Amino acid sequence: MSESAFEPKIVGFLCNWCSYRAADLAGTARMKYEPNIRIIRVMCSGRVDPTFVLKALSLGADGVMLAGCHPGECHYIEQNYKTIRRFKMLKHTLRALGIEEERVRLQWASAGEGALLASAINEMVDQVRELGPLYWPGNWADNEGSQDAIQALPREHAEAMEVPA
Amino acid sequence: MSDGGAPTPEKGKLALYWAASCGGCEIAVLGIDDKVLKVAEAFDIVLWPCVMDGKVRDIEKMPDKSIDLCLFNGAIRTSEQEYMAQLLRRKSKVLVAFGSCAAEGCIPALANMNTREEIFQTAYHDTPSTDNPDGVRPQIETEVPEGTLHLPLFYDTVKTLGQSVEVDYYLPGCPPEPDRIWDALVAILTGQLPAPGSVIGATTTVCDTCPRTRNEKKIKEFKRTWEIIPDPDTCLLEQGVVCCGIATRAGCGALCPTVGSPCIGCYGPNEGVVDFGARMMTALASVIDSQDPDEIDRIIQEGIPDPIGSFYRFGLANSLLRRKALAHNGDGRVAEPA
Amino acid sequence: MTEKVGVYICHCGTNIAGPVDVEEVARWAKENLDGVVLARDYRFMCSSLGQELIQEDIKNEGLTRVVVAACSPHLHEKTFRTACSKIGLNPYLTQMASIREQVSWVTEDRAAATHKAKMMVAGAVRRVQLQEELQPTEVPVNPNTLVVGGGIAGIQAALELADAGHKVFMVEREPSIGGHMAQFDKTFPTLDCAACILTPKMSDVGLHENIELLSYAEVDSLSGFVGNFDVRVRKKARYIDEDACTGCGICIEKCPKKVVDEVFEAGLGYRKAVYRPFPQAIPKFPVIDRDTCIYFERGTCKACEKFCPTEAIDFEQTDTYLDLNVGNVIMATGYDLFDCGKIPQYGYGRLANVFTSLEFERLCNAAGPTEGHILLRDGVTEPQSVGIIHCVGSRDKQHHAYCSAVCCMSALKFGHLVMEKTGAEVYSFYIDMRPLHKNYEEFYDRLLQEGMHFIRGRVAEVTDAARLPGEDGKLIIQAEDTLIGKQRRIPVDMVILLGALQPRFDAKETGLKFGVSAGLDGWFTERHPKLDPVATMTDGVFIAGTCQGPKDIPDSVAQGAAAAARVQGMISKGTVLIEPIVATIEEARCSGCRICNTLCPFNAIEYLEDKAVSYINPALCKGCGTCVAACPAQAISGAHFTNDQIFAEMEGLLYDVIGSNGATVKSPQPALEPA
Amino acid sequence: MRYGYYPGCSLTGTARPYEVSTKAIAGPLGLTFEEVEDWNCCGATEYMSLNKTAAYALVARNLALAAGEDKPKDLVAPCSLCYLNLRKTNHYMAKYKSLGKMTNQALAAGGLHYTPGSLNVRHLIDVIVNDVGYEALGARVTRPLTGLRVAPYYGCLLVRPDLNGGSFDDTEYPTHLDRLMETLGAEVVDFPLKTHCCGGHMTQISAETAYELIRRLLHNAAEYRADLLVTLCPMCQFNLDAYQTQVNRHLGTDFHLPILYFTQMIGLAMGMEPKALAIGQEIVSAASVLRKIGTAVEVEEAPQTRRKRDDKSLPMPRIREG
Repeated sequence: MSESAFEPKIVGFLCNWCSYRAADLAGTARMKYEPNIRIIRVMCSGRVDPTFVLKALSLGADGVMLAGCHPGECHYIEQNYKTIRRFKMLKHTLRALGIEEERVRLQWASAGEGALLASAINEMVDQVRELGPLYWPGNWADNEGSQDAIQALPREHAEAMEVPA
Repeated sequence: MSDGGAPTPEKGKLALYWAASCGGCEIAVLGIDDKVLKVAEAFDIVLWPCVMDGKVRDIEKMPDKSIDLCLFNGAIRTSEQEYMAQLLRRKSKVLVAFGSCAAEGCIPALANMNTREEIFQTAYHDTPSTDNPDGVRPQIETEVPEGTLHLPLFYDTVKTLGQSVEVDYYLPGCPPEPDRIWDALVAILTGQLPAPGSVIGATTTVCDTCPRTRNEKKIKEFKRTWEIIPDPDTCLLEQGVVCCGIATRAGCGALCPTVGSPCIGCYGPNEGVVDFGARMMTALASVIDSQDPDEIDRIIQEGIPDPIGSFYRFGLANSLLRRKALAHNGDGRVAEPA
Repeated sequence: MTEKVGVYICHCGTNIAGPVDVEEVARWAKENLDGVVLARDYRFMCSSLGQELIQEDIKNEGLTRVVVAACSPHLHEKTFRTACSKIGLNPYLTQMASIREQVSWVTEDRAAATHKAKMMVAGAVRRVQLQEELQPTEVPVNPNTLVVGGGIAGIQAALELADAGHKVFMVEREPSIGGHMAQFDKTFPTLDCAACILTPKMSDVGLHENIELLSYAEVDSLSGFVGNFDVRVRKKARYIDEDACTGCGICIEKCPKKVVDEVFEAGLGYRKAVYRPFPQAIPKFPVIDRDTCIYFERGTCKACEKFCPTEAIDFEQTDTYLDLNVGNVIMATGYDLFDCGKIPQYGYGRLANVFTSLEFERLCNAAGPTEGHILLRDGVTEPQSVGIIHCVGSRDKQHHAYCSAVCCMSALKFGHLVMEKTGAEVYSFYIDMRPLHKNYEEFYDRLLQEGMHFIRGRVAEVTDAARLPGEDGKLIIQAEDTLIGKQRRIPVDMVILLGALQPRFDAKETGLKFGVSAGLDGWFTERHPKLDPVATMTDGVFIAGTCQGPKDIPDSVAQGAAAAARVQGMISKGTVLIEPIVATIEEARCSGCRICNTLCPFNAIEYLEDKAVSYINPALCKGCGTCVAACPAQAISGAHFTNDQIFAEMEGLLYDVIGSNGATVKSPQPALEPA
Repeated sequence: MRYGYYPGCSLTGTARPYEVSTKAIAGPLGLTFEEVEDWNCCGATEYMSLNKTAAYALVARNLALAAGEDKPKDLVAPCSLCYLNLRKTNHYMAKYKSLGKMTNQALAAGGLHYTPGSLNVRHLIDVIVNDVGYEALGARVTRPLTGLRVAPYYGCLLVRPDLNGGSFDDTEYPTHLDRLMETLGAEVVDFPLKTHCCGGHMTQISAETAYELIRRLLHNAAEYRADLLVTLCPMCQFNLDAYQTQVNRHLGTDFHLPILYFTQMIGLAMGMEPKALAIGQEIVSAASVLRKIGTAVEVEEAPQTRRKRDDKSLPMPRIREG
């Protein structure tokens, strides 16, 4: 794929109360932003299981954005603090797996911050575009030459059988 | 079979195979003690390389689905292992991923944190005990006067059995506990089996069988095992020790936590879980007792220096991401989207 | 998949159909997405014709799932759910794709917009097939109500409910109800005497047969859920037997200990160690202040006990606890005044004649420390000039960014009172004048006529450092007059700081106790800023008055009444439906590890010792899903937001990456060559 | 405690007493200052407004020289101007990436590089009140400044601008110097003009303006019956001290207010000899007021603030701590 043609696919998990409403507001205000993000609504950023992020990456997403209410502003009082903790833990692991910082992002956006959310999306899309595709499944799909080697075995066994004991 | 006489028609055929694993699973089979005789009553053993001589070509010649049960332990590290997995899959009615390596990759799969090149570099060049002045490395094909010799291809990424072929049942554990093995054999023999593709085991986690007292959890600091002499009666995790019992499928009887050693997760994830490490990460992070991002960072960085070793010791190959990023995956996509 | 999915793509006039090729999206969905039996595009899906279209298809085509790609679900999810349920399809079997807010309005390129819309439809289609029927549960509502806080908002709410025949428990922290309003002298813009309009309401509360007044008390804990709350109230020891006390006040008269009254008199006056905040206090019983009472300090005195004619003094009294059952809670916990000492350049606490607005209210009040005479701190001199500084701590990023809403009108009121009582010159230093309610602008106009001076500019400092003639012995207010573009120094005798209204010092703690969230600035958050201003995220807990944000008396009263109306609605209905989007723990999978136990701020998760598993009370659960995400055994599932549903949505959204089968790319499996 | 030390031009010139007294008290207080090698001018107040790029590069050179793995992370500047310039450059280079980049390009010409944020720029008084601490300082007081009425004068640059909460005290009404002087035993005047302008370089541009600004400060301090003003900025000290005679002559006043550095006051309280602290080099001599300390000056007992029966006055507000 030529570099100019690469358009990152980013999965966004937005909390129902702040960030999804920020996305609504960005829409109502006709703020244009990059079409690369595809948003999944969750009730709270606290619902975002690290599994979701891993799943998105394993499916081939180039980045994942988590967005929620600002700390101290959660509609469920304090659940987004748990989001911070899990995010930090997850990033710690992703770092060990060699995934670049910019690919997984935690963004606070209150219901009034449509512009902030839009610019954060743009920034992230730019960053990930610069990093290039992640396409994670490619990491394990390339035990190169394995089919040849596997298919050589029965042939060899058949040949070996010809040899007198 | 050379030593068992002609198989009686009603006796089933049993194969046991050993791919990338330590051999512990083989010993675990013997752990069922005299019940092994009952196994012998029920089955003719057609393949068990660890215990008896046998030829792959004999298996190749057997009709498809002529082996009633195959217990396959070990992960898939080489092309030969993958071939055997495919062969035994074809020949067996029931294929069981036996033990952690076959089920989820286990210790061999921690090699997925490195590339084949790095592993070879270490194994054939860098280790102090290596004496290899000519820099010889194993080759897939070697020409000798007598012809061409073949070695299996060493894969970049260790796979689980399930990632290579379709598996009927999984029996987790490193190794599986003898009692659980017997339970599984009984289930298979009596036909009381869960849906194909499922794990034969409990649906709850180690805590369920752990004798320690559990309370509400708030963790200010994670501790490595040598940093603490744990209180004998309280949940280890509450004392800051990273114990994987919360996320690990029950089946062992909480052997490790009972004696003061944290669970390291050998029985794999609970029923329905797609990523063991994610469960550990989220559970531990949720109970960190801080709201200050910097402090949270510190608690994590200092307390869990090796997240892969802590969360994916047994399940890296079976995890959603399976391995560390390969440097060459960055630009070229392997598969173009439709 | 055996589900029959109908997909509806809304044009929304040209809102969607302009930037998105809706016909193409519908065609594509029908051709490419498993489970889709029909896909239509229509001008306005939310119109009754649009809704009928869906209903017809459910009836005639046997649709079992519905996807509407239109605006944000926040706008019309309810519309489509209702339309489906009317024809017998469970409302939770519908799903929306927000292709207006998230696609057509925000994407410039038509091809990109169309592509993104397809992916979002794919996500919704895959998700909806895994959605499950959900039913809300119905629980009865206890008709009793708890009102927390006895200021004007709480008083209004309590009286509305009590007058309608419902039992109300009112809990007030101070010895008397009345709140801040009781401290005020006059009210703007009508200049009614605050006491004259408040005290009748206070005594109504005190005498009402349906109101049980628990003053000098605080809510200790709240548990349960909408319709069925258990409340524990701590009644602080008064050291006065309320049954015996007649409220004659002899104890107060005889008490030898005089202390500064930091609460009611705002630190400007004195009270005794046994006291009633003000003469018209409700209830009439005094309180012995343990911290300052000589008996509690040294073990002697007991003057009050000696003189009490009814032997009502009881030094042995201890705090008592009361357990109540209520169906709803109205929180009217009020505000604190900004600590003006935090802006040291305004001199509060350093310069004697700098006062806060609350202090000035007491100065002006006929029942206050100066009997209503506006005097300097020496208690003798009348000021000849007074400066009023607006926005002290408000509209200030260092302190509170918000506008405190009442200060402009207070300034006008103060200006009027000062001029009326002393004839002094009054200077108001404002940023913007905001007299924005009925008759407020007129009041501003009146003060302009009366000769109050208005200087538009943020005050730099208040100083006693004289520089120019006429400044000696004065307080000099230095400000830039932005209307004339000049620095001005106005020497005055007295400065009044209009401190910001800020959340109660313990608002955060209180919010946690009641399951009410607060914004960054600390005010309690309403369920919806426009359409649901007195409800909170916790069903059955309502907020009224300044605990929700700065507001004046009319607004507080309106909110008190509004909250009461909401509660009455609940009581008359008799039952409530509990939202089925909740988390549940599968007992067989739970190992009782207790990771989840501390995670729920609504205390919905309890640990069942006998079964050694955790349990989620569906009535308390708000469905945030935090515990679902945390469970290491994956024993918790969140209805309508299950892992599988979210994975399916993700696979749909990444349709262009992973193809139609939805499976992660695997290394190909070639057929084995037979040996 | 090790610190990088940036003296700045003033301390090597007009503000010698500041440097002498700083060095005199550093040892006993356990502070080690390592002077930045080959440091250059900070650009003072003017350069920033003439050529921003060059000015930032000029300051950043000092930061680059001061930073390094083996060097202390805290860089101390006793002069408020230097402090502000260093602090501002450190902050803005990080905040505005393009500025950081441009400045580093300029530094690269000299083979230098500075990563913004790698140093903490601190004022000397911040180090003394926060690192040494009031308590430790109080413990070293052997000659309390009892009886001296001191007006603490902070000047305008020490705590302003805030730079995103980077100030170590209130930006409008700082109090640490007040508390420091109290610790030394002095009687502290609540000096309302504590952060007002000393005239800065107006003495060179428009003397009239400067004289008026200086007069206000002196007048107010005199009103409050201060014996002397204590400063922490060479510019403030210089203006108030060196121009006092001119102000008197010009405006017909008769001020005689010595202006000393807080470091000199600390030294005095620690029992050091005035000469060792370069006291005596000031233009308005402090000799007479300093006679107050150490000699048996009667301290007036403050009248008890007991409330009289006929006293109608209202209580003053309680000032909450913190």
